[in-house]
Amino acid sequence: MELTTLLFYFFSLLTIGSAIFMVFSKNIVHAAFALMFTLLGVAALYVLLFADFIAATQILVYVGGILILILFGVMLTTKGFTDNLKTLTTNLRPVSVVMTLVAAGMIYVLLTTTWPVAEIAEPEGTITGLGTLLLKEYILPFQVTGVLLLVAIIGALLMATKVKHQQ
Amino acid sequence: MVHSFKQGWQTLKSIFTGMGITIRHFFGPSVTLQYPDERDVLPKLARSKLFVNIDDCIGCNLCARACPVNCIDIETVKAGADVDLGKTSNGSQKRLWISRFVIDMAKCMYCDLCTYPCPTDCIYMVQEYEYSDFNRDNLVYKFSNLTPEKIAEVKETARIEAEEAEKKKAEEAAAKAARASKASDSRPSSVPGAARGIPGSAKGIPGKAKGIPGASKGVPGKAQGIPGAAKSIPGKAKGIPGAAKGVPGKAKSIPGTAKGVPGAAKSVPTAAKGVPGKAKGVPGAAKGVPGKAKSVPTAAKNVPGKAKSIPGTAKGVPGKAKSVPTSAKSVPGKAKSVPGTAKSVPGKAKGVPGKAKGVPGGGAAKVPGKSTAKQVPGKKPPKENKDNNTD
Amino acid sequence: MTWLESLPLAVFVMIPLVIILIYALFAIWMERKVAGFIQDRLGPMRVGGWHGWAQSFADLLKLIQKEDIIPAEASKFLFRFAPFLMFAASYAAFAVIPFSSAYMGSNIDIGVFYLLAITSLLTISVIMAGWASNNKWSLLGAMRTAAQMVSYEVPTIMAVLSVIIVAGSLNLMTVTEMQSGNDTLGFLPNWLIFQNPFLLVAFVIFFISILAESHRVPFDLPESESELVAGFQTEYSGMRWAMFMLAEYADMLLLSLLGAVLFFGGWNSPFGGFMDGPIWGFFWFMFKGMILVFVMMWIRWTLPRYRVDQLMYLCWSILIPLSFINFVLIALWEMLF
Amino acid sequence: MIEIVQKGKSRPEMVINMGPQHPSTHGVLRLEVTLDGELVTHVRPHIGYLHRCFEKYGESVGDYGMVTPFTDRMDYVSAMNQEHGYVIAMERLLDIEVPERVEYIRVIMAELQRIASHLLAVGTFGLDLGAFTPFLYVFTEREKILDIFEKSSGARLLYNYMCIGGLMRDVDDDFKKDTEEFVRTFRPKITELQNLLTYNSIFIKRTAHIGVLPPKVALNYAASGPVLRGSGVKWDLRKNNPYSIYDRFDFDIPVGEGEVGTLGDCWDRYIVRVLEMEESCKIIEQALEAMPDEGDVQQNVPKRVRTKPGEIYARTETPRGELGYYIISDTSAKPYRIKARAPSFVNLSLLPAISRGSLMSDLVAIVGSIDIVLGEVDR
Repeated sequence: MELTTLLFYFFSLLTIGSAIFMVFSKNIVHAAFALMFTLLGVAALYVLLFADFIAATQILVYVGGILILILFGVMLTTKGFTDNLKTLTTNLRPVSVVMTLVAAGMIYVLLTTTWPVAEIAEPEGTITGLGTLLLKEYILPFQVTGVLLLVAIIGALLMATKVKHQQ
Repeated sequence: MVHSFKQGWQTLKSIFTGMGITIRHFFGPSVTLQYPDERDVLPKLARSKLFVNIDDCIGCNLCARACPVNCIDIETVKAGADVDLGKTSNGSQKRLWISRFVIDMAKCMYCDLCTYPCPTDCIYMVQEYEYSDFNRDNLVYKFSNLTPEKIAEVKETARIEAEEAEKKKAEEAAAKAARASKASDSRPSSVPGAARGIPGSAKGIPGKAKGIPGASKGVPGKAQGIPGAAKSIPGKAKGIPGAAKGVPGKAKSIPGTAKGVPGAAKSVPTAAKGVPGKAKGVPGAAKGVPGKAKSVPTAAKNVPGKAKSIPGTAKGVPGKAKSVPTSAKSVPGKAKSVPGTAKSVPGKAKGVPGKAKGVPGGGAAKVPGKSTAKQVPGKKPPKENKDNNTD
Repeated sequence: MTWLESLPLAVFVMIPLVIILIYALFAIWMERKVAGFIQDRLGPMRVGGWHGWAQSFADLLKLIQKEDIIPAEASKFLFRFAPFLMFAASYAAFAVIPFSSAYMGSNIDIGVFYLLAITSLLTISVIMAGWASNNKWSLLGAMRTAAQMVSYEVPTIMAVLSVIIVAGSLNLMTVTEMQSGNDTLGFLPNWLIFQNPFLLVAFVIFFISILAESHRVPFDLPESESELVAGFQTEYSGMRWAMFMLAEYADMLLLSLLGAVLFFGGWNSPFGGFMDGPIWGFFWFMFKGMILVFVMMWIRWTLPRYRVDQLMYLCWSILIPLSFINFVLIALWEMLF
Repeated sequence: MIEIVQKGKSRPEMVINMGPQHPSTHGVLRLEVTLDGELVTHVRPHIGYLHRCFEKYGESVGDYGMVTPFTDRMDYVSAMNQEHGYVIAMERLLDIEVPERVEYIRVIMAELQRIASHLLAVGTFGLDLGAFTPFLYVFTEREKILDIFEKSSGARLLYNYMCIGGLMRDVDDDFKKDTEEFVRTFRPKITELQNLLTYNSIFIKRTAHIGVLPPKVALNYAASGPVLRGSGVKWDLRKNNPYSIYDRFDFDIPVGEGEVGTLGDCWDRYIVRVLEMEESCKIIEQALEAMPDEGDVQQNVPKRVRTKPGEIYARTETPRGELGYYIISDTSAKPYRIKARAPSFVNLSLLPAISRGSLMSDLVAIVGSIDIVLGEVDR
């Protein structure tokens, strides 16, 4: 078996396995760390797809940013010990019925579709392409996203100062 | 704005000032010593360890009383009226046997208060500071130079004299005397049946005891102490790197060596420093194996007709015929021979008292060669040696 | 690619590991010597003869022999895993460092970006170690570290970006190659730091930030031993603790080398064509990196440490605005000249 | 969904134990710190880990002279000052006149000890804040002082050098030369320390406005020594209530002025110590000049201390503040009662008052700036 294929299966298993662990873990911090493995696995899959920029972004933003934010949130907002924080499963029966149906549908689609197989071709200059696209074709969505983030930052600042004010 | 720039500049400036100072030190000389290779010269008054010149001690107990932490323990026995113990270096007459002079350096707080009251200046602080040990018991230093036998003997003498005094009293008041005698019996200082016939066993082998090395704390080259026995056989025992690092207290614990020469077992620190090369490894008196305390019998034999009962005694208490305690510390292979002298235990040689009185100093030199069993170099001394650390 | 074909690749990727290990042993010894000399001492002198050069080996030997203690209440898997994740993150980042004109782990286009991304794993591993230890000191240390590293990533990235807009490439090899030769005046090397006056400011920001990123004094709050005992490393011992040390020193080297690439011409010789070539290139590169490491040590043994809120203040209120302004100024300068 | 499981009483605060084995509690002090995040809401010092019954020992140890070595062990960092206080108390109790030379030697020793003690205090204070190197620089200087002590007394830390009525032994022949040499080389080192640590802006950031002790609070808590003077109160027993021969010397009492922060902050307490070292140098220089060259240091030492029933309270200024000995005597050889008023103990009681609301890291700075010696706190 080729190394790439092997790596693909390894990272797929890592992603799925840790995702399952994350869903079923009772301890929220364990779940957060399991999420890290999932995200890393996804990043590795991006690499295997020659999407190196996306992969690095995935790590930088999700692992380095959002996950840490989650952990911070878990650890800072509950002032007691994080052990006291447990995840709880509700609406187990209806959800399992719906999810079984969805899964069945997806498996059906997966099996019936004929997947086109293409030759592996390493794309040249992913960042250049991305940059051109972002600043030419998708300039408006890009700017709107920027404004959205700015609004979010201002909102966060406002909330933080309010809390401080109340104290 | 200007203010914060100024502040930023101040911060950077102070950091660079600090870095300038540290880089100057970086290229400057070092102020430390490479300790085991280089040593600081201690001032002559440095207080690091207590030392007692036991020859000058008159047993006045003043130092023990001055000690705030009670780390000095002195026990004395009154010498008989006919015994001359000599004089101290400043001329005072000694009247007491120092049967026990123990300083527990683990307790000592180095306050120096004990040295001031001493009338003969025999207790003082010395500069030796490297005497840490794994075993706290080894910090208990013993300075009395009497062998256990000698102590038992002088105690017996003292007891007899006391008893005689008691008897005189008893003649006057019999009931009273009986009670007094009982009390004196129970005193630890009067152990009945002290083995007095034994001293001299080491002395008897002058020609053979060419070197009793090994008892030192490991490296022969560093053995600084020399037990008193060396003095008694000058020129013959060529190198007896003694019991331990110049600790006089250890000299006592080589019974075979020091036995015959009570009073002579002075510690001569540094005396044996160059000697170890010559230490050929002939133990003093016996094979060092408990139970084979051959030297004791032979020593006794030289006291014809007097110590007859001793051979049997020594043999009969193999477990107690112990050799040098300090030698237990020696590293095999370095401390090549262990003066495994046997010693008969006081209290066993019951037949002896009174008869062997003249022995210490006397009939020792006649011990035949066979008494000097050869010790196998490198052999470790029996473990129970440690138990023998009596004084 | 089959297994056999990938063997040379395995050897190829092991080269930085060897470099890191040798460097870590050397750097730990060097740290002690630097500390010793600065403090009028001599540092290690006994192990190995000349100036105790084998001290690190002795320490390694000691650490290997030590018992691996895991607290009873610890989260076992995470506790065991954290040191390795930390070292893995440091090590993985070396893939895009151009050690010499002939050797570079992976010549990818997004080099710097990848490097910054992968080092963010360090933060996670610190939190992991701190939380898994189930120790209050560890947790406090971990929280501080995480906050510190996340915050200082911003000025680091801004400083790096400043260089990138001058260099025009994220590939570190390209960045290095464009710094070869002498500049127009002829006596200064063609390094980026001499090319744009604002890059000097960028370098200062970068250097302060990497001090904080690799938690060195004055930003060593994660381990500030006088307050938090040993921060997130409190419960660690033996080889796991050694992995932390290794990762820390590797991180130091990584960021120093990054600084050398971005500002000091990477493997380019300071004398133009003189003493140039792949081997010399490696030497010069490590030399530049080690000088930065030395300065880090020098600072460590000079300064007290900041308090946690002052650290944040320095980052968010001074360095980040300054780096943004500087970024704009550099861009302007590049447009004008 | 997330559910918060309440296990028992859930507190918003975290209680941590700083010490007794903590790197920056300067010994075996245990601080029970209640934290809200990193904010200190409450501190409770727990003491007694080093309690050695000094006072009880003093009453049972034998005689008055045998108490002196135990006073050394109270504040082992400034043993000379401890002895000085005790022998002064005893001499007042017994009405002993001390020879001139002895007084001068005692003052020089006490001032050298003050410098040594302050060096340790500022060094460890820097160490608490992460500055390792200044600590070793000042230790180099401290070693020189200890060398001087060792030459004269024979010991480096616990001297038992002063005795009631005199000194245990005369000073070394080189004493005058050594001390002059030390003072001469020491002054530049203070400047170096100022540049390296005192005016380092990170150090200032860590200490200015931190642990502010207003003068009024300081007086209410009976603080003394540099802690009190750091709050701007000019109170020094050497000037305000001169003992020994301190009234003969010309020196200043440095007080905190809030130069870089608030009056009475950690930096002020620190700078008072640094400036006091310079003042001590002044005293030493004057004393060396005026010291009689000849004289028997033992001439007024009583062979046996015989006391009448009575009591005495004598106080002296040690590096940490006002050290008082209260001694009740009867006709026996042993003191009936000895009580020591230890400045560290009193100053430590300030800790909860001035550390509330500060950060965890500030707590370390505050403990360092109070400069306690646990041997004296616990006695």
